[in-house]
Amino acid sequence: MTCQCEIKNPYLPYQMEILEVVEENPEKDLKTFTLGFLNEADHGTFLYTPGQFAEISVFGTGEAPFGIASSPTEKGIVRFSVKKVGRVTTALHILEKGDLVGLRGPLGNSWPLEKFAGKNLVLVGGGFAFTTLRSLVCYILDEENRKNYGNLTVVYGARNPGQLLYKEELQDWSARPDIDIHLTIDRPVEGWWGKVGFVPAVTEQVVTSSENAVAVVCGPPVMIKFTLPVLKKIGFTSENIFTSLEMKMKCGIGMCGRCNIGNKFVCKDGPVFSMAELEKLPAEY
Amino acid sequence: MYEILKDDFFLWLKGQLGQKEILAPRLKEEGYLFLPWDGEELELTGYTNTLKPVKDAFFPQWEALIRYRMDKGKPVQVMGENPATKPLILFGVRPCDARSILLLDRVFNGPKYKDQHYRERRENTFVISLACSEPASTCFCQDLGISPLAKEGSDILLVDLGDKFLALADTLKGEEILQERPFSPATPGSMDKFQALQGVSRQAAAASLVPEILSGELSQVFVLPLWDEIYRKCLNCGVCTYLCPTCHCFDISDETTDTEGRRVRSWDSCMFGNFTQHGSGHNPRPTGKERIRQRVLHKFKYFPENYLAVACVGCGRCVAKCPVNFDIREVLKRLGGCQDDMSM
Amino acid sequence: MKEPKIVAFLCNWCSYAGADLAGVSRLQYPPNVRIVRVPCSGRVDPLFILTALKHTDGVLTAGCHPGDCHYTSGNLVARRKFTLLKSLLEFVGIEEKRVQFDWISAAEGNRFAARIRDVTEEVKGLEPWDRWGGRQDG
Amino acid sequence: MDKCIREIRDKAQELLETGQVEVVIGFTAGTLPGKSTPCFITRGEDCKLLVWDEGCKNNLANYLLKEKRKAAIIIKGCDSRSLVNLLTENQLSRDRVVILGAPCPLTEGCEGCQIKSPVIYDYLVSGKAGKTGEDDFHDVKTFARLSPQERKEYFYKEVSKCIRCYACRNACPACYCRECFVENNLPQWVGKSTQLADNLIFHLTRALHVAGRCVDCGACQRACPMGVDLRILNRKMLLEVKELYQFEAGLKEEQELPLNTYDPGDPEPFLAGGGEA
Repeated sequence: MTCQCEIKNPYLPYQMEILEVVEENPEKDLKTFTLGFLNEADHGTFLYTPGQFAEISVFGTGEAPFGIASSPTEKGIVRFSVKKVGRVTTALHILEKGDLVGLRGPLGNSWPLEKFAGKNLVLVGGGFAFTTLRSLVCYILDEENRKNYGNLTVVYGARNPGQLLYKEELQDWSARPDIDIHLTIDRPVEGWWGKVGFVPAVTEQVVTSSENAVAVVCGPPVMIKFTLPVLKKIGFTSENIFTSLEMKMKCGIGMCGRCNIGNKFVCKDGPVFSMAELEKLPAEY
Repeated sequence: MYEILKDDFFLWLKGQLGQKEILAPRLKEEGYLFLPWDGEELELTGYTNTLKPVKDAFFPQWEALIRYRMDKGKPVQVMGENPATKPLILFGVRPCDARSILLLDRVFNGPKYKDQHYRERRENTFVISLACSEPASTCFCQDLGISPLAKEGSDILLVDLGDKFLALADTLKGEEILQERPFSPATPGSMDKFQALQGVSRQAAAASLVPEILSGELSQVFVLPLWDEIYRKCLNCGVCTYLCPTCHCFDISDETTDTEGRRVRSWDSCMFGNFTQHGSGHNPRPTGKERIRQRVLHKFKYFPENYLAVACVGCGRCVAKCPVNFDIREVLKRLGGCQDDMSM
Repeated sequence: MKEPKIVAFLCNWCSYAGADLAGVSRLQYPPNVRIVRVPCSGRVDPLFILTALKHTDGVLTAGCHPGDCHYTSGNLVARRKFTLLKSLLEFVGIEEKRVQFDWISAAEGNRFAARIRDVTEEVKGLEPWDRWGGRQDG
Repeated sequence: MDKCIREIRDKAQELLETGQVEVVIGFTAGTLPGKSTPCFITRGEDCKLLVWDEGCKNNLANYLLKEKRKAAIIIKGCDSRSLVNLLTENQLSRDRVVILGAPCPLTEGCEGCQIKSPVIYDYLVSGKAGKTGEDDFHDVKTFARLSPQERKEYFYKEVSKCIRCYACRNACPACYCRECFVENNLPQWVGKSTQLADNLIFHLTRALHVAGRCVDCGACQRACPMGVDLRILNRKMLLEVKELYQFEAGLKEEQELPLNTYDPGDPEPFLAGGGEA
């Protein structure tokens, strides 16, 4: 007996070409890779929403999950910002324009755009965790989509200017009327034109109302820890604060068993969770 | 209900060899294992269960998922790996293990994601189980409400009635086979015998070992003091998970030479320290305490919440083979005790 | 048999220099050998040798002569490891000639070339190596 | 043994109740016939649960590596040798542990054992250990007489049973590397699958890593769920170390491990022609 229906091998990646590599920081351990589909037709089947992630294959080394930094409104490409940390990321950092990688996904849930519709948005980001927030900002700023959302406030901080991702884009956004963006660094540096101070403090300063608003927080655990009370103070409820979690993942489809927190799989039920959901789970992440 | 003389059954089974591969319990130095059977007499006296669980047949310890070639100057070529799909009969599966297959189905053949390799093997496999008459001292299926005569998960369940087998089907595939010769409808005498056996097993079935507390709030269960105690003797090896018929955690890694590579899935274990360790070195489950808690709660809380069944079938392999006699039954009893403590 | 593949772990200070001398002296030796330069024969973990045998048919490990170690005693400590490795391999039925050791100084280009010739010939003379049971398909 | 276990319980209770230790590591009754199970006792009154019998098979020295509290440990001969090793290798500090030595209750599977009584202790429980045997390495020597082909076939057959659960490694008090070579992924030395090659490399390398430190307690083999004959490899190394370097592990705290040192006159049997040329 043969198989009744066609089941695709969920582990077979799309073939991607590296179109561009941008070094994001002076240490050169943070790079943004822009990938294009080798096979035109694949583009139409890789349909994603901001907040989702995908597994990048470096052939000869292995696979690792990364949040998608591009927005579906940027046609024909998928973009990732990757910090050099382990085996796969080190191998990925050696690759150059023109090299081939694999891409498996999109995986996981996404920022709950349906809950964001008509709302004012406060996005708070820190360090290199800004990737899927960039996706969200680009998506909202798209002409088609902008009218569906209220005010867009962004607070983005890093240790120093060099550690901010997407510097040119941040400049562009700063000049736009339809986004209110506040950049901040930990300590003053000559020539810096933005704010100085930690993200929670800046958030408290620039975000004044939680009315008809939702907040999204992405960054290092310590930043999240101190930002949450600030947002609560401003009036955001746990149901209206969202974040994205990182866990070690392999399969990305809820089978391999390592990324669960309680009965939730970060790969399948996440990576995006509301604080209300996380409060019900143990802090085992 | 059907029946068949034992001799006739083995003749019939032998007759299947032409079209199908048959795996049956064979006694090796280390214990019974499901190994290819080519028709010679099966030695089943003393067979309680196989050393390794039946999951091996659908979810082998390791297998390639994709392959690729990296020739110099050429684009990488990537191919999906096709699992061997020769039709298979699994003979001699115990009811506990048969049930484990249904549990694995929920993981690997879910509504959204389906595992091609698992599913193709599953669809190509016909499961013929043997009901248990003499459970081992480590067996505790009945403490979990599973009958040693249960047919769930088997295409056909055979019950030993001396010189014949009573045969029951749990699937259409199984029913179709039983309707044809050499199987014949069960005689009233055989049915009586079966009923008697069922009565005995029902009597033996104690109250469920899974305590109420596990249906309660996770925040309560998660912080019980017993997690600080029970893990200490655990060696954090993979015996319990690898021999468990329902444990299904796996790793994916690439094996490569200069020009060829394959992406391999291999069993992994939540008992291992690096199972959840991030590339940065951060580990959400850094010690044995978190890992034991994960294993127990995964089986008896998370899995039931996600898939509506306890992920333990009471086969007792982990109890029998743990190097330090970590006994999951004791943990469940102690969890039950915590519940009493709390209600006081 | 097919041409065997040999890996040679050579210490940086003596044996690798010996290989270099063999090269500049235009000494002929079989092309079967792939050289891995290591800081000292003391750096050669038995794991290197066992792993090399997964992909090759023979391994030669060479370092400075005892007494001449750049790090004074690296090769002297290594001797004990090599002794045990060799005896364990022999114990589990691996041919003596498959894993070889030698001391080759920087001045011994000839000795290096001769050693490679010998190892290659000797490995060629053995039953084909199964590379630890060979790669299985799965 | 009755008197023995009474003494153990009394001493353990005293140590806990006088606050000399926070935990006692010993054995309590297990859930399977013939199996006692390691336990960690923190209350004096629980010391009555301690047992000392044929089922006390695990090597408890292993647990001291992870124990952060001040502990008393009840040990037999081979556990004590492992403990000596750990002290020699600076894995333990002597003042964090109170050693309660007791005569070995095991009889089966330890025929050649010569160290039935602890070699290191703070308190020695009275009682007679079983008879010590004569270890002439009969098993190793008999195996060595088989043809190379037979030896290789046997070794391959044994190792092919391995499911890489790492019970052998985790049960072994000499295996305490923070990161084992099998888990190292930069580079990844050993594949994750149970291909024969990876299994062989794992077991050979492990035997070499513990050579000169292995005390032949048998914990690895007892832990193995698949019944792989691991001990023959370790015993071969034991014999070699004893004959070549006159060394037996874990007998004295002050002895230097044979693979950490050398003698200018060490034999070189690994060279072609046995190093004579």
